[in-house]
Amino acid sequence: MSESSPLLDVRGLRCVIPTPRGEVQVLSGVDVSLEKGQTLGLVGESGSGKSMFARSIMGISPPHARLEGEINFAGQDLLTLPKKAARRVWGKRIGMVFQDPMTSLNPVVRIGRQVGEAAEKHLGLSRQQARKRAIDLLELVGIPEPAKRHRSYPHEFSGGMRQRVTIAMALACEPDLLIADEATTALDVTVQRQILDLVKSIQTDRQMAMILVSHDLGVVSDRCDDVAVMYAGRIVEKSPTDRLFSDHRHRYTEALLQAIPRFDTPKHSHLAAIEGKPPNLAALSTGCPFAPRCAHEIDACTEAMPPMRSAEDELHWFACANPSRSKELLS
Amino acid sequence: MVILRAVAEKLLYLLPVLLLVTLATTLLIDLLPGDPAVTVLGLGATPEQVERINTEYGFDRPFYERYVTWLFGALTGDFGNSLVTSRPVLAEITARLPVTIQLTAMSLVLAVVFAIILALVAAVKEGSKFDRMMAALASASMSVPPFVAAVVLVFIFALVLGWSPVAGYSPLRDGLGRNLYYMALPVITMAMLETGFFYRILRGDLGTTLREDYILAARSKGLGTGYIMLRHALRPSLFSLMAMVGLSVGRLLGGSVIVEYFFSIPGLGQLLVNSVTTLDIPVIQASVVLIAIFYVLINSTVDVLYSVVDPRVKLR
Amino acid sequence: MTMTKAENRVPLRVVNLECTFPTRGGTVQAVSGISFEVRPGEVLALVGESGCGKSTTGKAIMQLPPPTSGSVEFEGTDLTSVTGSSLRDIRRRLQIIFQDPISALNPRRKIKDIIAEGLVIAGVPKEERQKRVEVAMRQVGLDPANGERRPREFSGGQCQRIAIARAIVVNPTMLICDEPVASLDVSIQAQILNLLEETRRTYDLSMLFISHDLAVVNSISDRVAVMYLGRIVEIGDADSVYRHAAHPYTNILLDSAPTVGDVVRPPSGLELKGEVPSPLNPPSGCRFRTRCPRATAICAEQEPVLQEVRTEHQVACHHPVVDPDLPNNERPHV
Amino acid sequence: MSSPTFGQPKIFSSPMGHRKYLALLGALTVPFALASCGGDADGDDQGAETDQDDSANGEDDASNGEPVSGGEVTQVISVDTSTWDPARLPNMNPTLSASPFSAVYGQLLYSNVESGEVEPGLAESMTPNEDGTVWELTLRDGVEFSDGTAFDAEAVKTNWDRLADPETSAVSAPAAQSFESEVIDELTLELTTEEPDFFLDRVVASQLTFIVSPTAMDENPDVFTDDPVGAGPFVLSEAVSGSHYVYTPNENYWDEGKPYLDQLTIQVIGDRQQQRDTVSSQNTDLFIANAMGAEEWIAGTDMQLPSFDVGGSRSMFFNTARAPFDDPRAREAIALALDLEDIAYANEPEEGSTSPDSLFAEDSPFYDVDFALPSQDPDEAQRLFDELAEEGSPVEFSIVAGGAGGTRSAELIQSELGAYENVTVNLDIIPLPNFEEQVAFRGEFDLAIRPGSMFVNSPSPGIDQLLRTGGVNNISNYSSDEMDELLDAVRAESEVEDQRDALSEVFDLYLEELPWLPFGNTELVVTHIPELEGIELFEEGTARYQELYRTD
Repeated sequence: MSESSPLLDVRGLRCVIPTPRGEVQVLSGVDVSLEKGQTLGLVGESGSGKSMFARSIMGISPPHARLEGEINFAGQDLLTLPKKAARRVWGKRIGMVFQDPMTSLNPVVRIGRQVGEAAEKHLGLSRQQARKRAIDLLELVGIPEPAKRHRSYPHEFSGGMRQRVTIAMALACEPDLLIADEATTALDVTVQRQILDLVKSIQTDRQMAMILVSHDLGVVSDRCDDVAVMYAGRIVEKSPTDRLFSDHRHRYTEALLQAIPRFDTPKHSHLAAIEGKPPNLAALSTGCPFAPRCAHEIDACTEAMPPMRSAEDELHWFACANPSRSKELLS
Repeated sequence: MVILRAVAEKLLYLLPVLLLVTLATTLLIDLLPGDPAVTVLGLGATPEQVERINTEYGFDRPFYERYVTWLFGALTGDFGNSLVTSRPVLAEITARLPVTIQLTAMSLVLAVVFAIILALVAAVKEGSKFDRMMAALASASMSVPPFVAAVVLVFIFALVLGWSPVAGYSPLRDGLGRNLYYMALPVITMAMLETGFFYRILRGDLGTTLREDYILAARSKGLGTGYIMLRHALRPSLFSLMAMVGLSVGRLLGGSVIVEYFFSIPGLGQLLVNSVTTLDIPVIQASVVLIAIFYVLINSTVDVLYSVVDPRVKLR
Repeated sequence: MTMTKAENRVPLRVVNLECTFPTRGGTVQAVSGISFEVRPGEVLALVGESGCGKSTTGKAIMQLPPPTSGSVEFEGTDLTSVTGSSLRDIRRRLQIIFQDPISALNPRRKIKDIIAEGLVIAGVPKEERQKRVEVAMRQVGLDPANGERRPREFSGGQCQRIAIARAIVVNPTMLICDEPVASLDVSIQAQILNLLEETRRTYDLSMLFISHDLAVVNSISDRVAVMYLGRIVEIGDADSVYRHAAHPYTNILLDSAPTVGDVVRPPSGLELKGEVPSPLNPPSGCRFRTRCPRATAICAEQEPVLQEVRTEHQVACHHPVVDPDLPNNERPHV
Repeated sequence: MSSPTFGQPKIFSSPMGHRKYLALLGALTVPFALASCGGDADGDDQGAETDQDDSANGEDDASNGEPVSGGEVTQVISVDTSTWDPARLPNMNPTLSASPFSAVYGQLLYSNVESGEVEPGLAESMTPNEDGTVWELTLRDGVEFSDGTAFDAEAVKTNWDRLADPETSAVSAPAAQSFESEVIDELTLELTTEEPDFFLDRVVASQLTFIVSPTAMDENPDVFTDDPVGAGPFVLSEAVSGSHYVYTPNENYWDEGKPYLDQLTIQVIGDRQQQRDTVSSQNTDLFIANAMGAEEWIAGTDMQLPSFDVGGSRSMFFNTARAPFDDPRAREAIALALDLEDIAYANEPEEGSTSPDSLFAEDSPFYDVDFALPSQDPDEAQRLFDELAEEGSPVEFSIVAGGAGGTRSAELIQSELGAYENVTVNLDIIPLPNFEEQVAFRGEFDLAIRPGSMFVNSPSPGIDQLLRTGGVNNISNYSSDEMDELLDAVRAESEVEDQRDALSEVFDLYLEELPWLPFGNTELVVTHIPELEGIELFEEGTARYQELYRTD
């Protein structure tokens, strides 16, 4: 990891949403940094804050949400940057692909227009040039006959094709960072693979950094350099991908991996389910938010939030008071 | 062409409705209180005179005979003569129709334009003072019936400010400026109520649309708010509004009866009021049918327009 | 009707099931003549991607709505021909659980009433009803004290527990699970899968398990039927299908599944072409041929039928991926 | 009884806000529009009448200068004409259609709104013979229609014959049928009646006064729709039916130098509130209507409100043709039982009312004809109710009323009679368009409250048609040979004094019989800008449009 400033450097990001029943802290101090061309997998269950994190970076958090901390992108803090200047980053230097291609495309606007409009705005292209670029982008993401189909409406495409369109949309200005927020969750597995492969290849071609947000550990397992696991608005463990699967330390990561059915799971075997349910973010107690569901809870877990610490080197971090020692135990 | 054919097809479906409406108007003579002949002849009417009128206009014949006669006449464009003026009904109506169409259309356009502008601004400033104020204003305007609005508007703009005439009408052929000078207050009167309805429905739909992922996607592209509102949020929010517009044509036509009478505007509504009070059956019959056709036509057009606004709706 | 399991009666036999729906654009062939059976105490999984007809099959078995043609034989009775009280009795023994637990429950009713519904229909007296509801609630891990609450107050996982309690309270012999864990988080998903497995064992249930998730299917099912565009393309013992997938589509499906953990089979190397054809106008011959890397002329002309490739393993393909002699890990790439 | 105070007397208003109300009102008032101070003395006036305007309209600001030519005037009326056919003209009510007609057709004769005197118009004179059976109508020399054809005796006869023809179904058919006309020479017509009638000039002035060019009627299919051709001071230059009519001077008008105005616009405003707004914002130069609280309207403006005292009343009618009101005692009992001023106030609460002490205006020669309604006497009323009940014919009846005012009055009558024994009242509130048919045409009522006001300024046809057997306005179905003879006697008198004496006998019998009961006054209201001069009112308020001029 180079010591020069990373492409994206998020520090202590907090997001508080006021609700009638009190404030909800959906992000409680998230630190993420990402180098150019790197891929970060962001994994967590629903409500863990992973989507809110992605949206905070894109400036599309809910209207009344309060953001604190820093989101440094290429040396500029997006949170303090004037809106106008920030808009030159969003859509131009950071692109985003949303979860549901059925809803993230405007049903009444031709797809060519939806793909090209960011380029028209940010790159100062004419309507004609933007259309040309949209066609090129559609071709890039594998839409057949893009010169014809750029005049189509979203409903004329299948789910997979629509997601290709949204990827083209996010790539319109050749961004430095692509955020894919559950970009393949709504798709069938065969389509999911195609889309993920497509994104990966484009990313490699363009030296683009990427944040791959997913609830599915399988999705991130072979497509990311690093994986960060989120729980209750925090990153609880972060490490290079292979190490996370083989040498995870956080008890939540461990439990999550055990709970997932695999192809090598014996028939009718008992899965190691995580009991209980995710915590209520409006009423978090001190200490580790996973402690109430954790099978390895010790006193220290409830006394204070365990700090982030490194496992062996600077690449692997976790926040657990009673970490698993899978590797050490094996060796 | 597709659109025209679709409208024609819709009208075909509505033929039975029109037949029913015409049938009902034929029954009017039996349903309306009073005897048209006596009404037209006045107090000194003698039974002989009454009989003569009844025979001349066929009021004494059974209703199915009247209906068939009327229907065949109507199909050839002959709606009979007015009881009061003896003029052909068609001439009476065609002289008045453009006025009502202008009044209705202008009110509709004004209401739609205002509602769209205000709703867009309020939706951008969701939860702001402006938004809350507009919500209150819209409710208020919806609860003010046209005849009350008319009195208030006349008081402010004609009596206090003196910007507009109290009542009256100037035909378009005498110049657009004069025409608008007279039409302004009636149009605003009619538009006020509709603006409220339109605003509320559009503001609500915009609120929903703005929560859609594709709006987030548009914002994530770094597009400006105005651009997003106009290009991405407005059109998908128009569907309920369009349905409302179709319905509001009916309300406007109904409202025009009051507003035209109040402002002395010689439109179809005024003609209808006069005809009802003078029991001018032929005119009532033709006016009602015409209004029904007009209404049906507008609503069919709205249905067809859905396909223009929403590409997902396919014309069949 | 009183036959016991010992007689080895097939709990469910579906023959030539066909479901079509008229739409504006034409007739959708959702399910096009499929046949299978669920054996006593067995879990048969129906897997496939969206639009393949797996959910339609599940609903057609429940006669919701009845299939267009074909027969559904449940414990020896053809469901398409029975009505009235005997259908009610059969419905009691054949229960279904849906994907979205929250919308499947009436939001205005107390959960104990929701669970007791089937007992009320069966005419069980009140005291007994209460008792059985409590037992069922405990069984699925719900506190019977919560019976007075309404579905809205429960999370998705808990609602699925309620749905399972509602199903088992009437002592069914068979359970159809239509994507029961698809809308749940990973941690909850494992809880529900465990619960279903436990329930199956406790009540000695047969099960038809409909899912798109191959890993989930693997953990719970004995046999697997893979569907594509309204047809079963491969059916057989789960291990055999997973390790020696014969149909190109099954292979691609298995390749595509994002998984964690040890690999049980190497990737087939097959690549999918194009898009799913419209169910309004499915391709002639093999329905998969338009996307199949191995398709030849015969695939368009002749519709492949299910044929045994191994014991307890059938495939409908003119060019199956079969090499039974090679060890699992050494299968050649095609 | 229920209302302790009443508003200002003198000015009454009727529910003018609704056109249908007016339409009915207009239709009902037709025959009351006539007045005469009797005799032939007034019939054959000399030439132009401009020098009489100050006496005619009682205005003090008139004639402080010579009339000036030029300028434009807008008049607001409340009901559209719909047609230019005199056969279709319901009456002479200014709020209906007479104003637009008068401007374009002029008038054969004018009858003064207050005195009822007949004044010359396009006809120079109309004089009766000794016994009042033959009248001579003399036209002015050299008058032409606006199309250049001659305005002669033949033209007048053609018009009248058309109105008399049953095929025309003219509203004024009975009037046109009441005499035989014969052309004597180009300018002279002879009118012959079967019975002596010294009031025939009123009939002509009121109902047969508009003459249309016969040539135009023959040749121009649009003559009654949008191209009227008359001999009046103006020609119609623009007609927007339902909105307004624009007139320009008739180049062929007989009276050199007139009309003074360059343009006249008559605008129709049906809504009462809007009429008020138009007047109070001075958006009109002239507004004439037949009863309302106009003083408030013009407060704070410099609009003028000359006062015109006109005859007539608001009334309730007994159906004398059936029980219980076929018995005069029942009618008398009602008259004695009620507080008529209360009823009048309920009818039009805005302004209050008094019960009329005369049916004629102060300027009318018949003003002081003895007319004293019995004053309220509850004891006597109760005695009569009891008496009738004892005889087995108790006073049980229903009141037919329509419109807001009528309904309020009916409700008040019901409640006032509730204080008496042996009297039962039901209400039958009906839609206004129904009133005419149910009450006037079919006679299905016991007691009917007539909507709005009726004008009376002459014994004939006014009073005559109210009381004569089969009279057009005899809503009461009253039939008395004695009364018919007394009415004939009024008509047969040539001198005002004798007419008054004869009329007194009519009223004596009327007060015994009480077939209808007036309960409130009526008044004509005119507002105009101070710069407008030359306003004289005729009939029920048509102006002499040729005499209007502006001083600014």
